[in-house]
Amino acid sequence: MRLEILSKSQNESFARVVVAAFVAQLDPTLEELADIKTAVSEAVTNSIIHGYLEELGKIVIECGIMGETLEVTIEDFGKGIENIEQAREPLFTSKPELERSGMGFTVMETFMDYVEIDSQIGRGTKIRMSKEIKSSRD
Amino acid sequence: MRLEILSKSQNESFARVVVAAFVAQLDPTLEELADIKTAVSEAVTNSIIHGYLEELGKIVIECGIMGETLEVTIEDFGKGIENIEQAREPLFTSKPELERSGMGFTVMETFMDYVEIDSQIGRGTKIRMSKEIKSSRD
Amino acid sequence: IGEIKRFLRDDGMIKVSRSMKQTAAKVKMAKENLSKEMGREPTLSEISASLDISQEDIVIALEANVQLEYLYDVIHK
Ligand SMILES: Nc1ncnc2c1ncn2[C@@H]1O[C@H](COP(=O)(O)OP(=O)(O)O)[C@@H](O)[C@H]1O
Ligand SMILES: Nc1ncnc2c1ncn2[C@@H]1O[C@H](COP(=O)(O)OP(=O)(O)O)[C@@H](O)[C@H]1O
Ligand SMILES: [Mg+2]
Ligand SMILES: [Mg+2]
Repeated sequence: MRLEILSKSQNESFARVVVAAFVAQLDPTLEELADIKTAVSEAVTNSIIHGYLEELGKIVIECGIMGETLEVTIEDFGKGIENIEQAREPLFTSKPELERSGMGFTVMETFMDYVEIDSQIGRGTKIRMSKEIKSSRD
Repeated sequence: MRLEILSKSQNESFARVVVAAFVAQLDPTLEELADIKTAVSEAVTNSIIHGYLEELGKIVIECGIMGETLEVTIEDFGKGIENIEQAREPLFTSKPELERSGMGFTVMETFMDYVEIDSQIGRGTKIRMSKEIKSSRD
Repeated sequence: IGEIKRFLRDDGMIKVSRSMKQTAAKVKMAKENLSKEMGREPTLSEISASLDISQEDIVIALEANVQLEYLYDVIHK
């Protein structure tokens, strides 16, 4: 599925439900679902705050299932990331004044099996993540 | 928001949740929520069964809010409807062999405030519906 | 210790479908109680507040419940 939303803060929770409802097909555990929702929140929040600097823009979320693995991509067409290596570092934030923790990417990496960042200055940012839903084996 | 899904039967339930999650912004009652979900189900099922004759195709669902009114459109790019007047009639079905009741459009009209059908043979069908969420007045 | 571990593990392994069924049952009860108290249908946010369950979870639970009821009907027909 493909979902397009505007970068409004209330759409962060909407994006979470949509992804959760999609994942429900794989009959995950509560923990797996919470992990995925948390990772999606971090990526969508990043698009809203860093990608579009709180202005209105489009965020595209795609989900697919490959066997027992969920694949999610979250894309914006905003500012882009200058230094991806640095952005991935725990505690790094370009907005310390907003009391951001700099842990967004670390959280995504912790809760998902795989996280890839694709970004170009002035073009936007695309995060691809995947996670195997182990419980779907039983 | 704009959602693209494939015309698989499990996506009917997914579409219902996504629309319901979107409507949540208007703080509906559970009845209002159920009405909208039922109307969405009928439209999505029609696209799957009649529009694409159970083959794979794309269904696009768009939702917007105007004041206290939800607007939903459900569009497919399938077969199209030959005679819209007739299709709207209660009990009319082109697939009596499938135990279809012919009540899909009647249900949509009953549960929503407004239902518009736009269709072209060989191009597809677009259903626009709206419903005021009265509870958001208090 | 084995018991505790099993308890923890079982807890972590609760399937969403099971927990959603419980949520759906709570939502149904809250809806009825609030309707009586207030003399009108409660809204989603009122049910959410009274149960301390998020609106997102309620929306998903309502759908999960429909599906389970539907499955039940199919199986017991
Ligand atoms: N979608 C994005 N668009 C532009 N910059 C981004 C985006 N996502 C992340 N960044 C950059 O990467 C940094 C680290 O992100 P993150 O780990 O989530 O920490 P935080 O959001 O707390 O700053 C951000 O401070 C920002 O500079
Ligand atoms: N998306 C669609 N594409 C093509 N034909 C459609 C579509 N939706 C409805 N129809 C036509 O309109 C008729 C009436 O639809 P409906 O009232 O839902 O009854 P039913 O689905 O039970 O046949 C259908 O039998 C079909 O011929
Ligand atoms: Mg962040
Ligand atoms: Mg129908």
